[in-house]
Amino acid sequence: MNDQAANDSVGSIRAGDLIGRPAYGRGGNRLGTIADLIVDGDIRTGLRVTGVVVARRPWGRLLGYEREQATGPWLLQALARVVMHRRVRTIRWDELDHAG
Amino acid sequence: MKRLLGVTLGILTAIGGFVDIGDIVANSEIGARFGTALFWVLPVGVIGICVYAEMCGRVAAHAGRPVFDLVRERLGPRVGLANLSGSYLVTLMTLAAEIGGVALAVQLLSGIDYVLWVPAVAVALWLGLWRLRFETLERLFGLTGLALVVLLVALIAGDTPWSQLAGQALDPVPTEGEDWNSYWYFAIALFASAMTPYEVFFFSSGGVEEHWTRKDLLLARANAFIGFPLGGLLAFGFMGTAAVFFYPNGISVSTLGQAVLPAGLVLGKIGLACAILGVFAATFGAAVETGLSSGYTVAQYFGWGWGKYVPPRRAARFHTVVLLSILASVALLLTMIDPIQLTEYTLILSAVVLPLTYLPILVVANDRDYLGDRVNGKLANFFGMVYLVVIVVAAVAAIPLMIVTGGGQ
Amino acid sequence: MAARRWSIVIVVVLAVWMGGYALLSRDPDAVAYRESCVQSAQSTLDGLGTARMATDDGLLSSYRTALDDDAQKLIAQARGQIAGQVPPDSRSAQRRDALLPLLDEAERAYADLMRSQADHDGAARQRATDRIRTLEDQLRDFVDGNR
Amino acid sequence: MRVFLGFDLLDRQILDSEGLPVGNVDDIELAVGEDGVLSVTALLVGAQVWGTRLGGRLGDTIAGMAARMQRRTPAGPIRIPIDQVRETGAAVTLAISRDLLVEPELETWLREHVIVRIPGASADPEADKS
Repeated sequence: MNDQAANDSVGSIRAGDLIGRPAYGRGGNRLGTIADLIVDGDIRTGLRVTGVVVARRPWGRLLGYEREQATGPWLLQALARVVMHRRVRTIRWDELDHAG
Repeated sequence: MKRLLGVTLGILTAIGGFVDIGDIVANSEIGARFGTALFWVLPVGVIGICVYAEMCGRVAAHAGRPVFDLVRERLGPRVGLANLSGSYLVTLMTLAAEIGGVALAVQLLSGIDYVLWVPAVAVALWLGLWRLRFETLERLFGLTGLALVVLLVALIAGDTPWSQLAGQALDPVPTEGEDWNSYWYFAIALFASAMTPYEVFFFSSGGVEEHWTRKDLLLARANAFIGFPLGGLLAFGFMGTAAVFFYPNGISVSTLGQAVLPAGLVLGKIGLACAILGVFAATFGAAVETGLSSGYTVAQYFGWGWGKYVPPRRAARFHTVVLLSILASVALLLTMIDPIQLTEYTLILSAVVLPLTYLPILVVANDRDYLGDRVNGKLANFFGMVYLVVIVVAAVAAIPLMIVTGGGQ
Repeated sequence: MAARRWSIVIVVVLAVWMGGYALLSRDPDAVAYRESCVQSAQSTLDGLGTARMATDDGLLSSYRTALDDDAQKLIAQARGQIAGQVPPDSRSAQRRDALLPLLDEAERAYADLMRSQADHDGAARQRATDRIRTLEDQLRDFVDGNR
Repeated sequence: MRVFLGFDLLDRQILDSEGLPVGNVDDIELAVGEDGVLSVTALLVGAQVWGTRLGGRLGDTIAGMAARMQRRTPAGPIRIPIDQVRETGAAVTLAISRDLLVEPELETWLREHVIVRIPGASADPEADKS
């Protein structure tokens, strides 16, 4: 796959690689697993990564409940919260240690 | 012209989709073994499919996304792939059972063994899907499938002990000689025959492909709320006649010939011919739907082009999947597995797959990003939740019951 | 963590349910033999009863041939199932001795019914159907008695 | 506008300017721009990308097969620069037609070797659609 890496712009990374990885705070403490990446701006001016959604466990995606907005019927919502333990937290991108 | 097509699509989806080999087998066998003690499952199943068809019709019309596209989106690639393999396997087995059902119906008309008809039916099905305009298939099988009403006529015309049937229906307990395990096994089979997943794939994909506007949605909703109960009534024809003719004699039904026999006994040759023709149309219509749905599930998961109106050249992968699914179904039938037995196992396996199909629909139907102000109201959510719990319980209990009852022996 | 705990609970419930069922049947061979006796009596009843119900001439001939093939297969299959198994204990032998004559009589009665229809002999058909009706009662009693 | 990459973009259906399906967002490419900020540069489509993201033995075998099937240059997945995207929503809609994009090998191979061989493949059954 090395030829494929050559024509990527320098330092490119895929969202699939980031999601599911453990997230560490500035102090090196483990915050949980990256469930999603938050992007701000718009297509013209560029979509900049401004934060991550951190879940307690590597739940990646759970029917969309990893987002803040209430979506499902209350029973599913409650079940999702139980399964995902406490609320999913949103952490700003610059608070993360990017060595990982 | 558009209105007639809309109504016809509704009728086909109801008759072709509702009454298929699964309903014919489940209703006949249950009528013979339990009389009408399991009648209550039919309205429960019909309401369930109406609730979820309405939801995914709304999602198709407002978000323009079909079921399997949502499944991958909401469950992620890995769980979505597991869901795809389960649903595709069940749809493939249903397709084989439908083709087997058509072959059995032709055997009753020709006297020649059904296995010889299987390849011929498969070729006819593939040609229909490949060359015929979808509306032509729709009208042909939707309206011919109405011939199944002859079983209800046989029930009404014959000297049917209605009070006895009603009494038993209101006393929903295992009949003499049956235990609770087999009672619930067949209840799940009947429930799964009413809520078969491919009906939802077909209904929602039709909505997306025809770009249902709000007006079309009203029409589709009316078709579902008229069409599915109509299909349920036709399916009851098999249960009622089996309860009158086979149950009192302690005879259990295991062949298609037995299922249509009452129509012949009450209405003679014409009644029998009508019933067989009706079975042929319902199973062929269902084979068209399951054939397309096998392509829909795979194509929508991977984001390929798909659709019954798209010429094969412009959706090569979709049409190849449909072709391979038909070939795989023929191969499965040529192993001489009895189509009726195959149908029973397919119903139980589809019960196991149901939660994976209906859960994403319920979630997306509540998401404002997709539907804006068209999200589920209190009523839709109440029924949606109640049925989801019922579906999960049925899914968990299906396989153990199948083992404990030895496949309902 | 919760999901793992839930799946353990479900597995335990299923194991108890299925395990309980297996423990109940004390002597598996005798139970299996009893079940196959009941099954063959039931399928003979199905084949014979359906053939008897379908005797009036108003039906399509092609339908009749298909129906007769099904009935023939059911009756022959049932007979073969019992003939092929050795009863594991005396109680099973009693069951077989009660069942075998019924199965033989069923094959004879079925053959007479088919012959009477081939010859369009109404009287012979009537005799055959009456014999079959009594046989159906006996088969039903056997099924109910040994279920 | 706030977008959740995983939820709002990943695995979403991509439609071209005429609403024809292009594929799914199998992955998203991010890069550190001159301003030193990580931002989205392109959507990636293809079985190879999907396989790697699926992970596990199955994912790797699919990615391997897709890589071997590829003959187009430059190798690698179909890359749709983010500025070709007109809007995101229930589906991701592009500003361009899919004819400008590279067609997945599987679609081309099957059309040429299987579908076209069968008569009636190009007949548009809906030609006289009422």
